Amino acid sequence: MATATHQLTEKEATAHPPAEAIVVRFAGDSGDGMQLTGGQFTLSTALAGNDLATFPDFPAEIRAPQGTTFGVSAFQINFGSTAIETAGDQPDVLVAMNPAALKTNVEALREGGLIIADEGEFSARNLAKAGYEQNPLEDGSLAKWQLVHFNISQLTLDAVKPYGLGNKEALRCKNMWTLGLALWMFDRERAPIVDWLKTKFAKAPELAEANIAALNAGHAYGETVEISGVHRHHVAAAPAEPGLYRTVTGAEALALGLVAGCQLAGLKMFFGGYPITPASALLHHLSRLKEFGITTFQAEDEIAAICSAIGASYAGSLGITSSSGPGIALKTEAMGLAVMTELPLVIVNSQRGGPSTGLPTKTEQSDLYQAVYGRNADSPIPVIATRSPADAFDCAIEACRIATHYMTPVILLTDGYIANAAEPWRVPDMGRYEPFPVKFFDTVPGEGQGVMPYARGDGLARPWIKPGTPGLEHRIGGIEKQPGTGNIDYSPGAHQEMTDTRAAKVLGVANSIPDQEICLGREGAKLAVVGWGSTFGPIHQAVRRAIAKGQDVAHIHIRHIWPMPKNMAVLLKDFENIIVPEMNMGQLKTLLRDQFLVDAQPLTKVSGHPFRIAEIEAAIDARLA
Amino acid sequence: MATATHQLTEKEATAHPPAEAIVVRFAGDSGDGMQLTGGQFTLSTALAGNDLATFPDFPAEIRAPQGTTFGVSAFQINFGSTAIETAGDQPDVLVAMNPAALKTNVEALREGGLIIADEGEFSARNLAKAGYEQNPLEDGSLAKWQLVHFNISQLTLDAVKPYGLGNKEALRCKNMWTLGLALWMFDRERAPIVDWLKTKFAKAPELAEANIAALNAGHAYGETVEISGVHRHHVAAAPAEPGLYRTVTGAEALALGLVAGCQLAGLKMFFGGYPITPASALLHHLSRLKEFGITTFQAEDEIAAICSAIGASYAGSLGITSSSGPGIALKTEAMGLAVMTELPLVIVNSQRGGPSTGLPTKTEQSDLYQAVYGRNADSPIPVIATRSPADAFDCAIEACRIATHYMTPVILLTDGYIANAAEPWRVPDMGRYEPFPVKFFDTVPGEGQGVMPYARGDGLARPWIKPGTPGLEHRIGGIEKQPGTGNIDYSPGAHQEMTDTRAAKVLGVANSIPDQEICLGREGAKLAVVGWGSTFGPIHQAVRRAIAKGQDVAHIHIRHIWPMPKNMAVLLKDFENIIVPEMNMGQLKTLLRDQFLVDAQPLTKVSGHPFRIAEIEAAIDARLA
Amino acid sequence: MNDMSPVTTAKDWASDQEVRWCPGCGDYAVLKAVQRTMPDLGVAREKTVFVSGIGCSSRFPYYMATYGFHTIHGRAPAFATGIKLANPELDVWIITGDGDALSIGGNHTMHVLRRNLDCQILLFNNEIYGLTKGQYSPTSRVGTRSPSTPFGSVDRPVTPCMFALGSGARFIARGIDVHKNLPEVLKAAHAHRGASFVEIYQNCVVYNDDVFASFTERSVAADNQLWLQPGEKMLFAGGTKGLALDVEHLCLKVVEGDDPAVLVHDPKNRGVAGMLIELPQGFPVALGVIYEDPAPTFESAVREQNAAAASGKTPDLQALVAKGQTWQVEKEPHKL
Amino acid sequence: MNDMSPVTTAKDWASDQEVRWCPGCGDYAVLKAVQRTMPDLGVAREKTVFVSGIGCSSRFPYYMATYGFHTIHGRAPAFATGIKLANPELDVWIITGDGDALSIGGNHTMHVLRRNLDCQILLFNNEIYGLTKGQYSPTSRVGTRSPSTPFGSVDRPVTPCMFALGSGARFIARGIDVHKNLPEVLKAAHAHRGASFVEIYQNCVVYNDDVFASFTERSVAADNQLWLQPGEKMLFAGGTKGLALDVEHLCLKVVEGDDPAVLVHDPKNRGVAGMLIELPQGFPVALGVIYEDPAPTFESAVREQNAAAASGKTPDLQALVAKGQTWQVEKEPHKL
Ligand SMILES: Cc1ncc(C[n+]2csc(CCOP(=O)(O)OP(=O)(O)O)c2C)c(N)n1
Ligand SMILES: Cc1ncc(C[n+]2csc(CCOP(=O)(O)OP(=O)(O)O)c2C)c(N)n1
Ligand code: SF4
Ligand code: SF4
Ligand SMILES: [Mg+2]
Ligand SMILES: [Mg+2]
Repeated sequence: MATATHQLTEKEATAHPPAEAIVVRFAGDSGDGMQLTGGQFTLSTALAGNDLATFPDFPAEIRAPQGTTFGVSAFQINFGSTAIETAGDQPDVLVAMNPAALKTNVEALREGGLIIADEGEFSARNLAKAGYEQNPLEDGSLAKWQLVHFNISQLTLDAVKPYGLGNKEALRCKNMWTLGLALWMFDRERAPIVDWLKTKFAKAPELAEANIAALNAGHAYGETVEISGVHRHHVAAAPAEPGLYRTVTGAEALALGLVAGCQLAGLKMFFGGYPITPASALLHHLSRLKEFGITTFQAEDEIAAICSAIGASYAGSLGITSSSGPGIALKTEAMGLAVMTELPLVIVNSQRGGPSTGLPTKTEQSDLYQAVYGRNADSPIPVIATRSPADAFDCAIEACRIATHYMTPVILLTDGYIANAAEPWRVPDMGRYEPFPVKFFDTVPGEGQGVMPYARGDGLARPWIKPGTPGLEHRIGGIEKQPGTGNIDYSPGAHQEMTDTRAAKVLGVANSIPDQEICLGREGAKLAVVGWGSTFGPIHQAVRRAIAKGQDVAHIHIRHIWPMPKNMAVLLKDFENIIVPEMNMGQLKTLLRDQFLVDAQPLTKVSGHPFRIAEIEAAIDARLA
Repeated sequence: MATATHQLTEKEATAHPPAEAIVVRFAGDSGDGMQLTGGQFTLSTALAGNDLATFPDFPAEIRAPQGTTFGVSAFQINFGSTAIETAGDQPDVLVAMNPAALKTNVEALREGGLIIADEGEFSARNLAKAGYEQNPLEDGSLAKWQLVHFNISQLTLDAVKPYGLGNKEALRCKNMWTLGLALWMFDRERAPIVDWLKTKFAKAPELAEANIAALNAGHAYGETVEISGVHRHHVAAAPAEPGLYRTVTGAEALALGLVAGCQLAGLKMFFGGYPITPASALLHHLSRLKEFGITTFQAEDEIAAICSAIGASYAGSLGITSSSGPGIALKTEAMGLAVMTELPLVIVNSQRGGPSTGLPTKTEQSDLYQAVYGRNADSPIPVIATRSPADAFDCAIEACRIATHYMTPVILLTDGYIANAAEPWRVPDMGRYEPFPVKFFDTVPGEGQGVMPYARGDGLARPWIKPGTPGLEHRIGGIEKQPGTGNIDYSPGAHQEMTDTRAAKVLGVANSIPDQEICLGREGAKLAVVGWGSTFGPIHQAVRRAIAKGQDVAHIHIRHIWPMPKNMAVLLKDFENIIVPEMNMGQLKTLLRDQFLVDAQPLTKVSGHPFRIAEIEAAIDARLA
Repeated sequence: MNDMSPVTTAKDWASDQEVRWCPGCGDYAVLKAVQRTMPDLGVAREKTVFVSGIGCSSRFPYYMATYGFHTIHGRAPAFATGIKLANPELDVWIITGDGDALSIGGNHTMHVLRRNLDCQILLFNNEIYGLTKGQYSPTSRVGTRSPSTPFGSVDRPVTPCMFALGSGARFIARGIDVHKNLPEVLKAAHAHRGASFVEIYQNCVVYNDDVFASFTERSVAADNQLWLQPGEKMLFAGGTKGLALDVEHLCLKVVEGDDPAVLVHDPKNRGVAGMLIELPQGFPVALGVIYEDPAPTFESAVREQNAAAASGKTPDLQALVAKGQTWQVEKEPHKL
Repeated sequence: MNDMSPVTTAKDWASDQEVRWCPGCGDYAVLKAVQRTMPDLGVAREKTVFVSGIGCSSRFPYYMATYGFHTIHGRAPAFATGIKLANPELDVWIITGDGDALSIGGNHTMHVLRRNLDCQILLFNNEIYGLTKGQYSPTSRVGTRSPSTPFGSVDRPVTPCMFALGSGARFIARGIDVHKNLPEVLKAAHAHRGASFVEIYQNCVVYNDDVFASFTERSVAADNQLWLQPGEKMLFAGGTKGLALDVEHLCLKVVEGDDPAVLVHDPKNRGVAGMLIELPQGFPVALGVIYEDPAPTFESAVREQNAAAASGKTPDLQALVAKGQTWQVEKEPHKL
């Protein structure tokens, strides 16, 4: 069957075994369990040694009414024998569990791609709900694709009959039937899924059995029935660094990274959060890890969440808070206090579509302005951005390091796509990570000398003095201070000096971060594509293809948004052209132009969906034409 | 006696009558009523036809303990026969009502300047409180200034004895005695002050009499006693546009401008505020003007304040809200909703020193980043900045015009200095202002057609439909919408189109604002000094002097921060050098570099005090050296 | 509000928007109850505004054929205050959830109640955060297992109606999503001038199913629901039981229905209202109008003061800008 | 908290910072009372943290020789929650004002009370915004003229202690800045495990002078102050008068002091607590510990759960990152 949606380049095509990638999208009703199907297919894909990237896309409604177009839930996976960095531009295979799923997804399908539909759901009623005049499975309107359809619902009911489930429950097994078929198509083992079903339904063995039966039935169907157009197909494993692997979502990796960061700092973690999509996942993950000295606190709102975290840092834990768009906005006043009191704090922003409530379940990168500039007065805060689910782990550790080493709040940017997407992750060897243990200040001042909570140490950091330390009682707050003593001081000199110091301290973070590297292409190329965050995948693929096509392009991906690596100015000056693809109206571009006075041109996309590789390729071509 | 602190330029010196400016600072205990003295002296100065500018500077504490240095309250006035744009760099005369006032202010006094001190307050106790080892009035430590001192306290007590006040109350008349002396020194009429005292103390005639007696006594003292070094001095009136004048503070002018703006729009005003220094003054002024159809609402917090204002705009009033630093931060989430629902709203930010609680009573311009960039997602809002107390009037009207014409929130930036400072103001002829009456949409859609709350009209504005309008019932909210209908729509197309439209609408404001003009100097000069807000005065004076010195410098002052006037790009490209003096760490500079890719260099000052003319002159010299 | 509004049916109050709650959600029942009630209130659709925060329940306004404002999380009362002050003619309904009104929005809820803005506040209490997929809320019972409290919640919940009482509410009532009495409660809330606080027990079938079953289940309803009627005795269990004052312990106790000590419900009694709201385990749940004692409304007081302050003054803008001590500058620089 | 802390005097609890309140401000009296009380509490200075919001009253921490955190407006309870959860060993005091705790901060006040965090909350109620120069506050009486209400305020104030009761507070007391009983009240608050809510009537000499004179003036104090003592009769006016239950109207009434019907104060009775807090005009003002009924504290419940959930598990980071289904990639691309 079809290979990857992208035209293979010479190099790729001639590789042995020929590199290929396949994009499959499962789409169905919110109730059809497509996310589960996708998740398990992902796992089996990973176990098969393929590289992969996924893109779950589900509605904002908890359970939108059955059969409606806005109730469609989809899960896309791109996997192959070559390095995969995006969930794929166009699906090669679309599994549509009902008319609405077909309606909302078929246009994305590559021409000639395969549609597998459950005709059992194409009832007049469902067709109407999806806005079909007539049945597309029959009216030839899907001619430009390969269409196969059979009654998955019925086949499932038959398969699970022995277990005497109610009709509703029995139909719930449809997704396993479908998964079974998919496993057959791509020559996968069923065993891991069977194990998983057994543990998942440990409390209800009959459900486990029924689902396993459906899984097997789907698999057998592919094996036995000659489905025209559907052939079994094995995708070779992708070359990968040797080691132990697992799949990880951004939210998981972030949680693990924060735990690791606190452990490396030798601190307890206090996490103050308030639920909001897509940030909640972090709160959920951390609340299960108490054994790592973690206290999670679901506050009454985002303001209380960050304030409690600041309070915890003041008391000697590492305070962490997390939210998305509107919730981050509410935290900005308290961020100012964290800047003023110079306490460590990690603020995680899982960006989503906006403004305002916007598009809670869609991804976007539009909070960079807010992160860098979004506070009253001159209140500098270091900003870091994750580029992928796996990268979130290291970024989280880096955020903890900066926060504790420099006594400063740190903003860690991720987004809804990274939070939910899964990718294979080489399990890190924690022994390889350099610890950065925190040393609380506890030296009692000599006779006649006062406590100096705003004395300056390494990297201009002030001492971290824990309440409970005898002889170091002191007061801090949000009013401007006298350098050193920290006593209230409104004098011009004090304000100027403290403002300069706060700025210098944060800029000084650049001294402890690696130089910016070029991840593809050469220094001083004709064109640099500069990105940040989750646009990494599409940019990297697009630049890789461009280079393969012989274009003089480089890819630079920035993790440290503020301050930027020290070599940035020199690095950027060398490129003839710079384009900055962002899922916003051009925010990083502002920083680059302001900081380095280079003619960085924005490439913007604000649709709630990640860039397609082709979109960036086109921009590169246009620029070099 | 001394003339202006600045070296007169040829041109100024040879003018007839020789232009002169005098800077007087009244300093005393918070309880001494220095702000009152200053205010009344300002009035008499204005009545004498001098141009003037003032700088009140008072402590954050309500009434700091008597005699302490941090309890000192000062009022500086710069007046003259020439155009005055700043409160003056250095006082020529310092009136010190106690040791603390002398201690904290004398260093600012021009060498050779005059000190008038109330020796009656130089008791051992007060000297100690101020941190004086010995009495500076006697130990010669003030040699480089002209010193005169007499027992103002005692002289006041004698003067008011007839009215049988308690000692405490009697001493409260000291400030009027001092004012009387000042009036004599500068050849001023006492009548207006006497009238004012009579009305102020209408309810307590004996207090009126006592204060008048003190005033006269001070005046008589100057008349009769030969105070060495103190001579009577008349400063000629400044040439000014003919017309009716009054003095106005920025807060007053802003309040009046907002009232005028609503009247010109034909709307009722709803003002939702929450007290905060220095923004509260606006709430106070407006709450007395009910007859103009104004409803003022002191909300429970800043969030409720802005939300109530948005609600009022939704219901058909013009919603206005106002705050400072920390309070504005709290409003940012709701601003996003105003952007999403495209409702008119004016957000006034009276900037103060920060971050966090910072320096509530000190001035700063450090919320520009926040105004332009400080929200989650791409949420553009027009931003306007006032340059002076009088200018606040027109800016407020402009904010109301943009908000209602474009159906958008507008941020109006002012600062603590402008809010409290007073200057003469030519009373505007309201007949000259073009009304911009709002037309609410009330056309019921035809059969089968739905309401289109997000249809686009003039300037891409959506229709303003008041609840209560029959047949146009509809729902709005913060979720992304379908263009036209405004129905919830998470689709990629809708989000992209709405985002583009919101951006285009705000950028389109540039079509209705005047081109940026150069207020001093020539296009394409060697150096452009680009400013915004309350730095106008010092920049203008500095550039005027530079030009007089023969330097090729221009002054550009930006009112429309976002979007900027259309000619800005062209205008700026022509200058060889650009410096941007700001009372922040360089914020406008970021906009200029990002928008126009010009090498704008920051000149920053973050001390809680306005720029001194000399500081900007020095920067100009350095740049042109 | 009682203008000549045309006769309408429930259908007229339903918007054309597709309802997007989970099948079986209690919100559907409340929506129906409200739509059925509106025609009886003698108000016009165009003068009716539904204002909500964020949450499943806060999607409510989209489904009403009136004016509607789906605002931001927890702030609906503040928007409603601005709307009502700007135009007191409007009939304002606030739709909120237990998280919206009592977690992030508790402060605004308190202030709108103490100010006594004329509006109806319908708090959909499902003791859970529905929209964000099931985290526990400030009304969740201790031990609630949720994604954010995998080992069970430990903080003690707030009692919405007690919070309202402490906040100075002048009308406090309770209803149940699917109960036939809900329209009656809504009518009483609408009839009350001032802020009417109505807690509606609402079942979240997905994340907190049957959490109220202990008193909503048909089998136990009669024994565990005490429907209060002003001036009527506090009877339940089909009249076989009632509430009386335990004079010794100064609290309420359950007695036989025919016991002369059974109390008569006086909605004005704040002390008793508190006891009814907090009836402990083993007592029925107090429902209907628990407390009502009208007071001047906020918007009327504001309007009156504005009018009084304005009366006699003419809004002369020119005069306003020329206020205070002024001076004339002639052509020639002028001397006093 | 009762560790071997050295014997201290009031002076030891005063910081070196110059006090910056207006001469005559009631805050001075409260500061003295607190400094005088601390030595008797058997706590160490280094284990004591004063957390405040913003306001004149919130400057308080600067003047104590302990750890102190002057935070942001209205949020002190949230900071205190983080501090106490991070280190339950610390003795946490929250200092706040009527605007700080009940205007912008009402929501956090409610939540810290319902969660029952172990801390002392001292609310300095001067019925005005002092620091911002005298605007009316949510506790200002109707008709209060202030810079923002030149014609008098119209919204009905909230009753702090009633709000606390409605929020689920387990300890509610009242004191007066200059009254000799204040230290006793503070000690009771400190002795209570959980959130102790103490409203202190505090005189703002500059913007709201003598607003409490009607019951604080020496001449009327005895008649208008009812100092409650657990287990003691509710007597005032030098014992000549007392409070009893009006069984007919189900509320409290004033009777002769020797009337056997005079009630004995049971701090656990919520119903009566509400009535005492809201004693109407013509009654004395209830002072001292009005309500106390201990419950498990938030931080202890959290700590216990964390311990239970962690017990038996070892925090193995390497194992954690390697969790879930994994696969080994050998040198050669691997096949199943
Ligand atoms: C500022 C902000 N914080 C958090 C959220 C996420 N959020 C949306 S609704 C909600 C709580 C919903 O619970 P509830 O009010 O009880 O409504 P329900 O869904 O249960 O009807 C939360 C936390 C948000 N939209 N905005
Ligand atoms: C976010 C924010 N909003 C407003 C203010 C201004 N502000 C400071 S204190 C205060 C109210 C003070 O009143 P209260 O809490 O009663 O304290 P008091 O001064 O009376 O002791 C206000 C409105 C602020 N500092 N921060
Ligand atoms: S999640 Fe619960 S409350 Fe929300 S719609 Fe579904 S059932 Fe209703
Ligand atoms: S303003 Fe009032 S409360 Fe504030 S310090 Fe002065 S007297 Fe005390
Ligand atoms: Mg809920
Ligand atoms: Mg107060």
